[in-house]
Amino acid sequence: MINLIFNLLMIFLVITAFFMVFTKDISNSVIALPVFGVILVVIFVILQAPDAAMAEAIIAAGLTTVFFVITINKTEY
Amino acid sequence: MVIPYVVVIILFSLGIYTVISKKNLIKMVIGFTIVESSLILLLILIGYKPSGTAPILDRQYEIVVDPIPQALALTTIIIGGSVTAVMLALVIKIYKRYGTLNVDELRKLRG
Amino acid sequence: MSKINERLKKLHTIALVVALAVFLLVVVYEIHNLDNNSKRYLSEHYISEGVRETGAINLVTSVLYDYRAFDTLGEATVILTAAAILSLLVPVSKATMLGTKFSIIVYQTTKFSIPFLAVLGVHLIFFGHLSPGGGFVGGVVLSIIPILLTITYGVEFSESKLKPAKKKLVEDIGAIGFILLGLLGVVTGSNFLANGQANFGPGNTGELISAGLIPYLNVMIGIKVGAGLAIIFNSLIKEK
Amino acid sequence: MEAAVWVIILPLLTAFFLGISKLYFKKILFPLVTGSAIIYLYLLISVSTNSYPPKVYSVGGWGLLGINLMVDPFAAMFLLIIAILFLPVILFSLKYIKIDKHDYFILTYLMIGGIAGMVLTADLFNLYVFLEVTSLSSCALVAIKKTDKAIEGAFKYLIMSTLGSFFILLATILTYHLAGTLNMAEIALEFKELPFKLKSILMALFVFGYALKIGLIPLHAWLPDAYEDSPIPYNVLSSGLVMKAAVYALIRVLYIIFGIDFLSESGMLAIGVFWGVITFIIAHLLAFQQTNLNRLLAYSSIAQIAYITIGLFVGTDGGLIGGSFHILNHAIMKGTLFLVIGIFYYSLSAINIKDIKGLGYQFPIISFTFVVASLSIVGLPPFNGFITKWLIIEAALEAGFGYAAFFILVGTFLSLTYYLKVIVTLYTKTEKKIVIKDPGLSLRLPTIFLGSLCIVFGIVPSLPLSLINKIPQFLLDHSEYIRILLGG
Repeated sequence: MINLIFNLLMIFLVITAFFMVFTKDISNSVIALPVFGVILVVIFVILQAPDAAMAEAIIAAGLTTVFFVITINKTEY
Repeated sequence: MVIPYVVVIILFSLGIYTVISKKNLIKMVIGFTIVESSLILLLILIGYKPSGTAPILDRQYEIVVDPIPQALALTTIIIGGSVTAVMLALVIKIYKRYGTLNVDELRKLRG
Repeated sequence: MSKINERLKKLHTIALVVALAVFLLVVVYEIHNLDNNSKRYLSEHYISEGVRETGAINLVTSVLYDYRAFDTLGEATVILTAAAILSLLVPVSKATMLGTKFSIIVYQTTKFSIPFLAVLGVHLIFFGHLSPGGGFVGGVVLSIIPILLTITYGVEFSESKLKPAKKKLVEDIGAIGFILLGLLGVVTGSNFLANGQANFGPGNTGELISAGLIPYLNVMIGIKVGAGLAIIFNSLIKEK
Repeated sequence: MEAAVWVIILPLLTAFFLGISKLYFKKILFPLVTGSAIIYLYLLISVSTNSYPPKVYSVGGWGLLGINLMVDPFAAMFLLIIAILFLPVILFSLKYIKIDKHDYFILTYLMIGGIAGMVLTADLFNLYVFLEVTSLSSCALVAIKKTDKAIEGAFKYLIMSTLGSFFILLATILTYHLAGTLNMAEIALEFKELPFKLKSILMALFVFGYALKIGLIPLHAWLPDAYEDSPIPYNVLSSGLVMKAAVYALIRVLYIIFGIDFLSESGMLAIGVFWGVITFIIAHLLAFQQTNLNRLLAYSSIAQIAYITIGLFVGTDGGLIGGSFHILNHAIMKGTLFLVIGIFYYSLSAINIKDIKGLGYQFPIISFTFVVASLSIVGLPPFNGFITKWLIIEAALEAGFGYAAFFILVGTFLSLTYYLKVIVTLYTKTEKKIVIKDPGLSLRLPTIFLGSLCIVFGIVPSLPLSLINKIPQFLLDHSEYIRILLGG
């Protein structure tokens, strides 16, 4: 069961990444970034890596998205 | 199972493609985030043992997941986060100076 | 004419990336059918001896803060460099935060959530060697407090509460503290950054004050990461 | 052997204390910087002199379980370069840097700490972490002037160097997956029975990653822009140390982990020499058209680093000695050239070649140093550049790369042309230029010191050669290095 969920998440990860890269509007791709991060966090939990999941959740999905939002805010894109 | 490794390769190549070919600077930094996330995923995948448990040994487990890649993944996440922050600061500075984020226009403006 | 060489350039990059992907697929394929004897004796040693040698239950923390503590020092330097760059790029002038007026609910909830964030951050830092978490994650949670203040109340208010000079001082104290704790190993005759080896009283594992220096190293890194990321965030907000 | 760790910690500690002094005790910048520079000089010399039987220092006392630092003649030679370059640059920048003095010194000390870490470590992931520290802080130093070109150059530099870091990180992860450890000696032993195709692919990843960092031809676009508007003392350290540290790390990884016989068998040596030859020819041609002095020296740096890669990739004792000695020489020669241009920029804000017309008569000593340094970088007999170029040519001929030796001679004439162009403009007679700020003794002394070293090492090459001759013993057949690192 876990393997099925794991493989589904992997496919969903790739779909989010493609969406992030190939949308025209920048704010769409920045909004997709935390989705990408959260899926990665769930994958790390399935792979028995709690430390990395926590760090990924806070830094890569959390703070990096905030920095991107500030950049979009400052450059009025 | 080979699907995870194939996904890592797809993400790595996608990220490199974004960095090379995308015109918008922010899209380029997003490409870096994708490449970095794929490398962290590869790190965790390497350390995983089927039916292993997390490396917290409050009591004895028979199969424990390899702790070294997780420590390296933590370090890579932090380094990636700091480098992304610096890149975005420079992107804002470039936008304030040249008024555009498009790489081609930048090249024309710079002359 | 430019349409064609535009198309050509795009084709060129796609071909390049596809070649890279095929190259990596060959690597993975080669590794995969060789994978029968993937040697892991170093991590076998960490798993079997880790708790006894370093006293920390969380093996990732024992790897990060004892076996390979030098990596953590290098990495804390990366955060300090990023914070130094961003405070360098921002002119000292007035902040140009695009402040928005929030409703009363937002102000109240941030006031309520700050103590919980503080407790969570401190817990993650202190229990780093017992449960997942540790200096980095706890530090980032602690840095969310000034970030929340900046977003809701604006930069001036959060700067008046936590002056940037104070944050820079806290960051440097954390970094210097980490190195001084490392030098503690040298003073007691063993090598730099040695705490498991120089048996600083590993205590009985599982309790809070155990695993020798690891909790104190965690605190130092927590302070440093917290202050560093707060500086990074405020500099990005204030950038004109 | 505590000194090996102190070589890395002291710059980091100084940077942290400078961070505090920026806030509360602003005035102690001068004593803190010069004091730690002098202590650091003593430390470097004490470490690099007793490095003959290479010593291993395990951080944290864990032996092969943790991270080890290794001081062997190759590392000792590099520490010698840091010792020679560091004090003059600090003295020069104390007067040269006006704004953001504290930030500049914090970042410089972090960069030096990162370089020392890269040079000494014998652990693959630790090498990546210190590589990241070095490239992040040197990208910050490029952007310190906050002008349009500086910000643009810093962004381009950060993009390319992070791209390079990703390939190096990918290779490090795969190496850990295959070898199970991160200690270079154990990896070398594990890699002995790896299949040929896999080993060459991993090597290709490492070489591609480091080529981005070194700036070999197709991947060099970021280098001249990074040098254009960055502070001159940083240019000295960057072309003298940062690029060389990337070459050093590449050679350390290739020779120790993959071993010389695999390198020659897989044809990597031939590819490396060929890549070097192409790089320095194109770099010389590009340098010929430059008008901006900084960009001209940047292209010349790319060419000189190509000579070093040729020397190190020839794969014989002579090649290694020639290449390593050229690292030392180039750091000194290029350092002198940049410092002279720094003086001209400081006193007359001269940027292009035509701005320094006729300065030969206003600054006689400095212009003479410029002539000495440019003649030695071209490789004319009495100076140190000639000796190392001759050693590299000799090694290339001996190892059968005749075409490389021939092209090096061609390159010598190419570089002679554009350096002569600068020297000629220096000594053409024009009306006297008004000097805005007089460069005091503290700017001239370091330049003359480095310029005199060009002559000293030219006439008495045995001085550094006594150390450099011992390099191939621990680099060429890596079994000696591995025996010591494994606690032999």
